[in-house]
Amino acid sequence: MLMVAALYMVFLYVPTEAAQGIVQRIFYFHVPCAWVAFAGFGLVAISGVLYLWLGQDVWDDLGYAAAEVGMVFCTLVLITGSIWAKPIWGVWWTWDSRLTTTLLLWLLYGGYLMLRAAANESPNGARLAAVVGIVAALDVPVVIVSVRLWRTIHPAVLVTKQGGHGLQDPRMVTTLLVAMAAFTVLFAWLLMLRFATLRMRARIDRLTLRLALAEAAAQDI
Amino acid sequence: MTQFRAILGKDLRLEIRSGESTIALIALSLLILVVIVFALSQAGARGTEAGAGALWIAMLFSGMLGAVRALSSERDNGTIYALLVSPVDRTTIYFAKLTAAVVFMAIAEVAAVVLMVLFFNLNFDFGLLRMLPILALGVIGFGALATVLSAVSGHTRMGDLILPVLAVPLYVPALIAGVKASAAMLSGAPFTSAAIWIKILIAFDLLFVGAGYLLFEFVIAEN
Amino acid sequence: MTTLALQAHAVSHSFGSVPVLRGLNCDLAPGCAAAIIGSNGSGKSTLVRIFAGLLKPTAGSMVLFGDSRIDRRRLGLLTHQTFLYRNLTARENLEFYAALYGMRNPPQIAAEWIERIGLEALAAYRVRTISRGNEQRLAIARALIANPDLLIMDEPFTALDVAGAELVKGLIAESMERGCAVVLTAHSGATLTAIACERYELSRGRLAADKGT
Amino acid sequence: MENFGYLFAAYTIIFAVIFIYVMFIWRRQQRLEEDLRGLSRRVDEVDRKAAIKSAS
Repeated sequence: MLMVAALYMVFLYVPTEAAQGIVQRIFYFHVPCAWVAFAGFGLVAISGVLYLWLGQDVWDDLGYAAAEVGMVFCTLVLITGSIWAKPIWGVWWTWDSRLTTTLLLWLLYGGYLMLRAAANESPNGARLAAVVGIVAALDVPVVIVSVRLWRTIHPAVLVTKQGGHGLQDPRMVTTLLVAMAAFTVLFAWLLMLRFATLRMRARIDRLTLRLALAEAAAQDI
Repeated sequence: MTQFRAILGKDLRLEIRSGESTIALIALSLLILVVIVFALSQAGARGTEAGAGALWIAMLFSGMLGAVRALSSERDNGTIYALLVSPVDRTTIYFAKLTAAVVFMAIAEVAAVVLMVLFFNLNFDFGLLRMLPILALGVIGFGALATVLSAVSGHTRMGDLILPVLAVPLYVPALIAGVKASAAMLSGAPFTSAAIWIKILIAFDLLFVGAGYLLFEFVIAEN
Repeated sequence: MTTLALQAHAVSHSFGSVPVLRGLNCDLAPGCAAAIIGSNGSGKSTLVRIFAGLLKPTAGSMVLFGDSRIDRRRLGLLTHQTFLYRNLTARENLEFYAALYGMRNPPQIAAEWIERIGLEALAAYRVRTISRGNEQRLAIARALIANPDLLIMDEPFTALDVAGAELVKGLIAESMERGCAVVLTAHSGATLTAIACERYELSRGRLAADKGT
Repeated sequence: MENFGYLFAAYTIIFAVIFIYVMFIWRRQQRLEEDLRGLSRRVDEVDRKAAIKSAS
C-alpha cells in the first residue's frame, strides 16, 4: 500500500527537479535503500552484542537475516546510484566519498556473509559471526571519517551529491518521507521472512537431533 | 606477566629458529614493491606518494601472511588447546600474540622501508625517521585486527580465503590514513599537516586493540 | 565428605544435529582413577574435551573440584596431540609449560622432570628429532608438571615400550597417592585394569559402569 | 523526457532484485517446510514405537 503510494508520488505527484530533470526521481528510492541498508548493518552489530551477552540463538538468526537483507539493499544503492550517476555526472562511478564508503560497507558485509556461509556448520559459527559483525560496525565510523577526508583534500574529484540542498519543493520532502516509510516497511517484511526461514531451520535441526536421540535410545532397549 | 613473557619468548624463539618464514616475508615485501614499480612506472607515478602507497600495500599483504602466524601455528599443531587448558587468561594470550605479530611485521617492515627508498629513489634522511611512528601505528592496528581475525578464520573451512576478505576492507581506513601521513612525512611536510591522519590511525589502533581485548575470548574458545 | 574431583551429571553433547554423548554420569573422588574403555568413534575424545573444560556440554552439568568455575591450575591434560613444540628442545618445552603454569624457577623444575623420565641424554635435542616414544614420555611430564589434582589422559600408553609404560604407571600411581584423581581412556581394558578403581564402558555415546570385570 | 531510460532501468532493477530475493526466500521456506513435515512424521513414528515397546 505504502509502496503504491510512494510510487504514485514519485512518478506523478512530485515536480521534476530543474537541474537534473527526470532522472532525479531515482533519488526517492535510492536514499531509502541506503537508509535501510545502514539500518540492517546496524542491526547486525546490535544482535551480535546481544548474542554474545545473552547467548540465545534468536539473536544470531536475527543478525544473519539483517546482514543478508541489508546486503540486498546495499547492492541496490550501488546499482541505482550508478545509474543515476551516468546521466548526471557522465560516469558510472567516481571515487566520491559517499560512493566509496558505501562500496566499502558492501565489501565488509560481503565478507561477513562469506564467513557465515563458511562457518555455518561449525558450532562456533554464531559466535565468530557476532564478533565480526561487531568489529565491522566499529570500523564504519573510521571508514566514514577517513574516506571523507581522503576526498575533500582532493577537491579535483567532482561534485558533491545533489539533493540534500535540492529539495526546494515541500512536495519533494513529503515524497521522500513516504518512500522512506515504504522502504522501512519493506525492509521489516523481508527481515521477518528471512528470519522466519532461519528459525525454521533451527527448529528442523532440533527435531533432527531429537529423532537421532530417539532412534539411538530405541536401539538400546 | 611471566606467562605473557613465556608465550612471547617462546614465539620469538620459534620464529628465529624456523627463520625461513621471516625471510619469506621479506621476500614477499620485495616482490610486492617490485611489482608495484612495474605497474606504476607505466603511469609515470614516482616519488613519495607512490612510495608510501607501495610500502603500505606491502605491509598489508606481508602482514596478512605474517601477523596471523603467531596464532595459526598454535592451531596447526594443536598446542592452542594446551594454552586454553592452562591457567593463562585469554587476555594474556591475546596480548602475547598481538605483540608477537607486531614484532614479526616490524621486521618485515624495516626491510620494506629500505627497499622502498632504493626503488623509488628517495633519500635516507630525516623524513624516514619521522615516518617510523606512523608505520608503527599501522603495524599495531593491523596486528590487532589480524590476531582477532586469524582466531576467527582458524575455526572455519576455507579460513585462508576468509581472512583477507574480512581483513582488507576493515583495514582500508588505516591504509588511507597511513599512506597520506607517510607521504606527508617523506615529502618533508610538518607533523601538523598530517595530524588528522595520525589521529585516525591512533583511533583505529585504540578501537581494534580494545575490540580484540574484549572479544578475543569469544573467538578463541572452542565450544 | 571430601569434594569430588569430577562430577558429570547427565552430560550430553551433540555437534549440530548429530548426538555424540547421551546422558553421561560420572563421579570421581580424589586419589581414585577411572578407566574409560571405548572403541574409536564412541565419543571418547569429545568426552575428554568436555571433562577438560575445552567443550561445553550441550546439556547436563560438569563440575570440577566442587566449583562450577574450573580452576585450570589444578588440571592436567594429555591427549593424542602431545602439545609439544617441535622446534623447541625437550628442556625448553618443559620450561615453557612450567612458566605457563606460573611455577617458580622453571629451569629447575624442567631439569627434575627430565631426570624422572630418563631423558637426560636428549634434553637439548629438538622435539622433532626424538622418537615418538620419548616424545610421549615428555608429553606426560608436561601434563604432570604443575602437580595437578585431576589428571585426564587420553590413551597414555600410546607408543610407549615396556619400560616407558612401567614408568608412566609409576608416575600415575605416585600422583594418585598424593590425592590426584585420574581419568584414563583406552580402546581395550587390559592395560588399565590394574590401575583403575572404576571402569566404564563407553559405547554409542552412553557410559556404563562395569565394575564386575 | 530526456534520460527516461535511466529512470526506468533504476526502478525496474529495484523491483526485480527485491522480487528475486523474495522468491529465493520463499523457495527456501518451501523446502524447509517439506523437511519439517517429513521429520515430524518420523518423530511421531519413533515415539509411537517407543510407547508400544514400553507398554509391552
